[in-house]
Amino acid sequence: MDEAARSYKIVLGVIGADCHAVGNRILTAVLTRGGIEVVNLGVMVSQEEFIEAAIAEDAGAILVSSIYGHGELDCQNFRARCEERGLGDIVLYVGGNLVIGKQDFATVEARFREMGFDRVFPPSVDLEQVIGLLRADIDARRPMALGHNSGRFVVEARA
Amino acid sequence: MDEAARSYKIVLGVIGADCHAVGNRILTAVLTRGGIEVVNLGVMVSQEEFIEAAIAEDAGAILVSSIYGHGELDCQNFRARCEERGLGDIVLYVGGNLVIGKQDFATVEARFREMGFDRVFPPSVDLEQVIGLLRADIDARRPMALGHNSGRFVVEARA
Amino acid sequence: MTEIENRMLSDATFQAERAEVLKTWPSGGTVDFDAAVAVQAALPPEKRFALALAEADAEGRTLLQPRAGVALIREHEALLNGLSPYCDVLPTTIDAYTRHNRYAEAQEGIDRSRAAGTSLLNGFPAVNHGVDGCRRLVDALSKPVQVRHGTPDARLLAEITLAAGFSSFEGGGISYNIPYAKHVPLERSIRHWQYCDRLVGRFEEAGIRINREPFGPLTGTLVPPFVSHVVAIVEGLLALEQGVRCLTLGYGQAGNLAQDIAALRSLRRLANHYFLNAGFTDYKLTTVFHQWMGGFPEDEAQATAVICLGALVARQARATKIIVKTPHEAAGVPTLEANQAGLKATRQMVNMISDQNRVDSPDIQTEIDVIEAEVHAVMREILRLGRGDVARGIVQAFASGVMDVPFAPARANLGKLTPVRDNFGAIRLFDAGHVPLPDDVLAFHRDKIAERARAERREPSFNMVVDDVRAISASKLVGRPA
Amino acid sequence: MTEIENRMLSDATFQAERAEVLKTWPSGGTVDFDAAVAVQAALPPEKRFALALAEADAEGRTLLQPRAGVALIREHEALLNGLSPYCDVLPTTIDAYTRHNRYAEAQEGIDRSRAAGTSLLNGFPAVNHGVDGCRRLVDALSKPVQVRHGTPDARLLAEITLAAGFSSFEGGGISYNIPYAKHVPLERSIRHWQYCDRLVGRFEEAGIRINREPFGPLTGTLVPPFVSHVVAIVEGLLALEQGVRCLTLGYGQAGNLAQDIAALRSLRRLANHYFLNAGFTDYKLTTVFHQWMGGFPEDEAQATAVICLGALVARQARATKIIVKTPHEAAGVPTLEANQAGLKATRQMVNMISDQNRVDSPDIQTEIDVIEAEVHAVMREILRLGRGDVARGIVQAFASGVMDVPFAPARANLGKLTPVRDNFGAIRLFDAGHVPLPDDVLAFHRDKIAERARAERREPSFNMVVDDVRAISASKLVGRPA
Ligand code: B12
Ligand code: B12
Repeated sequence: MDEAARSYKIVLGVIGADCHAVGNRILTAVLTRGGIEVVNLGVMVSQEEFIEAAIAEDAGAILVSSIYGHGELDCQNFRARCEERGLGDIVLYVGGNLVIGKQDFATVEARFREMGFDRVFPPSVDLEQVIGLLRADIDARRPMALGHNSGRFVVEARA
Repeated sequence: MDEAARSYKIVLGVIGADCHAVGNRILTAVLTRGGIEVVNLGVMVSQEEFIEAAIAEDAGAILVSSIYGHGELDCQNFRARCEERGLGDIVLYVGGNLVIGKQDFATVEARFREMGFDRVFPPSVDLEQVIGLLRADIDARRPMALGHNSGRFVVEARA
Repeated sequence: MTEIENRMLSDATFQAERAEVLKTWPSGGTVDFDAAVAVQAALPPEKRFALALAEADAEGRTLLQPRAGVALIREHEALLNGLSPYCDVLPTTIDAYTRHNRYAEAQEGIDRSRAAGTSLLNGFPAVNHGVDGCRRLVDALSKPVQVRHGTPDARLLAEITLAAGFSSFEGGGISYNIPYAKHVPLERSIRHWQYCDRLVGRFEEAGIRINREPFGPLTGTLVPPFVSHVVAIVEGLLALEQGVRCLTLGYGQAGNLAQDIAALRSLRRLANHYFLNAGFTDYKLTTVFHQWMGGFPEDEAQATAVICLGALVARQARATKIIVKTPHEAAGVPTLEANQAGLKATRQMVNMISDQNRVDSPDIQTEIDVIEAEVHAVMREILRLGRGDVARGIVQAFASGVMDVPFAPARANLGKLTPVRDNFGAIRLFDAGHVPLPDDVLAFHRDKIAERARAERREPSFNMVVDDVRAISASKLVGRPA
Repeated sequence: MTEIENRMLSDATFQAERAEVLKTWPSGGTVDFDAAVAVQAALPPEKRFALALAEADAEGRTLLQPRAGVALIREHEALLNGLSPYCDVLPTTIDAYTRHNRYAEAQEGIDRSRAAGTSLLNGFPAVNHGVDGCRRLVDALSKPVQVRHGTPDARLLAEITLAAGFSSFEGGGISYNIPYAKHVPLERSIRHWQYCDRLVGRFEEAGIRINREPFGPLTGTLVPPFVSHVVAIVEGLLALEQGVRCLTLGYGQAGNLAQDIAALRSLRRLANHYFLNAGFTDYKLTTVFHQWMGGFPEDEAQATAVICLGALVARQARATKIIVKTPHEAAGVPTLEANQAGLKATRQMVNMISDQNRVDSPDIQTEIDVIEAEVHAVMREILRLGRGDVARGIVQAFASGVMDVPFAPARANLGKLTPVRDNFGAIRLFDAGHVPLPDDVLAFHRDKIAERARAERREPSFNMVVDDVRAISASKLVGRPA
């Protein structure tokens, strides 16, 4: 159980000059309750800070929130920066009120996927679902974890 | 003054199976206050009743209300019936919630003008404006009244 | 016609009349009472109106119900199923031709609607669609459905819709005459509604509980609470006498919060008082609050605010059910989307108010006292006029102006009573007509109106009334001079 | 930095600082105080914020104000002129880069917005547009306009906008730090806001009355009334000390009607108490009510219901001004139409409530008593900590958790205080943290929360708080378990 928890570690924060702190607190509470280890950087986090933390903590995913509308400006080249720092394969999620104004979510999603995010979420997303996706995506991106997992399966089945 | 009032006499009513009585009361009050002589037939008035009353009262205009949505069905051939009864020239107004549902007023107006109504009004119409139009339209349709009016003008100018 | 009396119709009378009623339009031929009982008995619990009301009442919840009706069955079914997720109980609003038993014109409306590809009727012509058509509709729904109309003679409509599984029927001999008709004598509509109530009573005796709802708001326009309360109580008594046992009494929002809360609270209390005094004990009473029934603002955001005020006060007064308006109200029969919007706004408001503190104030208590005094005074006179018979009494009361509904189209109504708002927006009597209210009550009304007149520096007059009628659609509660 | 104290900045200090401030971005170079006074003096009466407030206060009216800000001058002007017919006073919401003095990024946002043909900034970058740009804006409007932002260091923003004819300036050293910043030390933001207040004081001394409005709602999320009241009162005292004389204190809707009415009534009384006690008598105090500042429902009809509840209670509590939300709130910066819809719904509700009976109840009185006891307890401790100096005291109060704002991002805030709703939806303290409330008040909170816990059959916990945070957007006031 302790081991399982450690294997889903994520870095969470609100990007740019964004001060919206409530969703961040809720995300931390709900993800933690769901067995995800959350390294929470809080609000006003730069791309560099996200990447530093992900490296330092050996996280399986970075969850970026952008609530205040400057998401498009703040998230540019995030995937490229990750690649530069050797995090080319890390799971990248982004969610919140990503753009200015009420826009069609499909086009917003497309724009952020274009920018290299694996998944893009509107504010109304069901966080329980996010937990499931997160586990699956982190597992899928972890090649050596596969063997490890199946090994663990055998151990558990024996016990 | 007494004479002026008599010269703007109208028949008012709510057509068909329509029971909406409030607008009719308000119209009567406001038109009367505005110097129009109102012969009010109330609600649930048939085309025949309108026409009979207009003939009997020698009215200059018929004001039809339709509030409940069956206006299109109830008003069909109204102008033709008027013509049959020798009222081909009478001023015909219609107003209220003329059709079913929220529809573009311009097309509704066109449809009722097609049916022979001289003017078509939405519920939000300013009744003070209607009084002005009514006077003008009745005067315009009253060929012999022209001479009468100018005669009266002379009389008044002398007095 | 023999003089009306408030006595249960005998089986013989009912059956003879029934044979005639079912002949008035071909679709009447397919109605069979035993089959109807079987259809009702087969309804699953979630489709029974009386159950939904009883549960809401027990749990202190407030049910939402929209209005909706279009000409054709398939479209109407789609409409109701589109509303169903946003409401608790469903309506079927009947078109205005059917309300006047003009089934031929309704048929023309159906045919033209088919041709036009859009509903040209302002409701669902249930009689023309017949028992089979209505049953198809009920089968396609998953919530209880009620007939909502405005029909002075609704006997055939009741026979057909109840045989098809509708489990609630709105209306009454007064409330579906005075605001809805012009020439129908009151004793006639009351007599026709005794038939409808007796039909419901017969279902009740066969073990099927059909909900009956007298139409509370009447003309929807500045109706003083005591006026609609008296009608509700009298129609309740008439229904109980015919064997109806599940009653929902209604009230239409007046606009002043204290008066509205007082009205709904007093309605329940007064009704129980008169029902118990008349010897009835085994009935189930619930209440329905109608969001503002007068003229709406044209703008949809403003209309939504009117809807929200109604939702708030309905919930503060703990109504069992709310009849919900839509942002299209001023314009015309609403689209599905507009209807959903009204329901969603109402639900949000009801939910936000649900948990909150009970509202009470001396103002509310004063309004309750006034309403109760008024209702008792008029009821006393009605019973005196009818020599103890409430049916006879109410007919004579209307004839003499002892009862008088403002702005009503019916000849049976005197139309002398004239309401006006006071300085706080509560509805008062500018002219009580011939309604025999106690002197202190009349003085109260006079003082309240004088207070407003002073504030506006004008004499109370019919101009003030005209301003009040148009106030809410002009974004105000009280029609002040510009 | 020398220790903060609540004392009027000397002319020398102010002038020296001013020279530095105006150098922080090129547009600062064009600011001239005498020219600014001339611009303000030339404003017609209908463009003066302080006048609009004073008149509304005298006549018992409630002003409506939207939020609005886009990147480019011409678009922003069109936006404000589109809102103007539906509101009483205008806003200019500043973008988030400018709020953090990141003018280079704001410039990039302007450039990219020009290229994209749509605003990519969440507000109007007034510093980048400079005095001339802002003046062009003010000239194009016909109502008073206020700067609304969230800037810990707003010195340059204040210099530029006040020089251009904006006649009201929102914010404060606490309320624009704790909810809006992360790393800014509280003494620094307070010091910077002493500058802003002193600037306004200098206008006042030059005969120009500029309105100042501390930001009431803080994080907008389950903020107990006493918390925002203490901030409002302290910021009021700080502003008065610097010569500000026209103050509007704010409060964000909590959702429970009794608590909201109590909060707004007590705010005025408490503020006057502390201001008079501090020796100020010649100020003009008004209030502003913010419609629900937490997470909104996504659906526009539901959002409108939230807006309407806020409008109702604001008017019942007789706020001088309402900051109006829009049906787009949950989605993003609203369109002109959505903003108009919020204003129209609010106006309709305010108008319908305006004339009605004053609302009073024992519940409201209880809430007032509790809020007053809380505010006095915290203020006492602040003054004790600051040895009579409220500036020093508030810094130490935040450092030690004597003052604590829930859900705030600032490091300067302890974040131990945790609010939760009680069974009626009023905001109570699940954990008071280090806030020194009297024992009976703490017991009151405990009892109220226990009552809810019993009703929900669960222990109070952070899960309950999480449910409450999400409740209104999930169509409820209290976050009950499913
Ligand atoms: C009150 C009311 C009722 C009351 C009427 C009581 C009575 N006897 O008067 C009751 C509850 C009984 C009722 C019943 C019905 N109603 Co109704 N009712 C209303 C409501 C809420 C207000 C009407 C009103 O009194 N307005 C105030 C007066 C002052 O305004 P007015 O009627 O519009 O009249 C003014 C103007 O239109 C204009 N005007 C009118 N005629 C003319 C003519 C001319 C020449 C001019 C210049 C101006 C003019 O001047 C008038 C005075 O200012 C309206 C919706 C609304 N407007 O908000 C629905 C509404 C009119 N009803 C409607 C309907 C459909 C019905 C029903 C069929 C039931 C149903 N399906 O819901 C039944 C009708 C039964 C029947 N046989 O007619 C629909 C009509 C739909 C449409 N056209 O698409 C409306 C619009 C509601 C809706 N959105 O669905 N109703
Ligand atoms: C409260 C609030 C504030 C408070 C914030 C206090 C604080 N420090 O937290 C205050 C008043 C200070 C504020 C300020 C501003 N705000 Co604000 N604010 C809101 C508001 C009303 C609620 C936000 C909230 O707390 N929601 C509750 C939480 C639980 O939900 P959430 O934040 O959406 O987060 C959830 C989801 O989005 C999702 N999620 C978020 N990130 C991620 C990431 C992943 C990977 C996943 C899976 C899910 C996920 O899960 C979260 C938890 O459930 C929203 C509107 C709304 N939503 O109703 C506006 C809003 C977010 N604010 C907005 C703006 C613009 C601002 C300002 C710039 C001022 C302005 N121009 O109006 C400033 C920002 C200054 C700055 N530097 O950031 C806009 C954003 C516009 C846009 N994107 O188009 C909004 C949408 C309002 C609007 N319609 O204009 N705000």
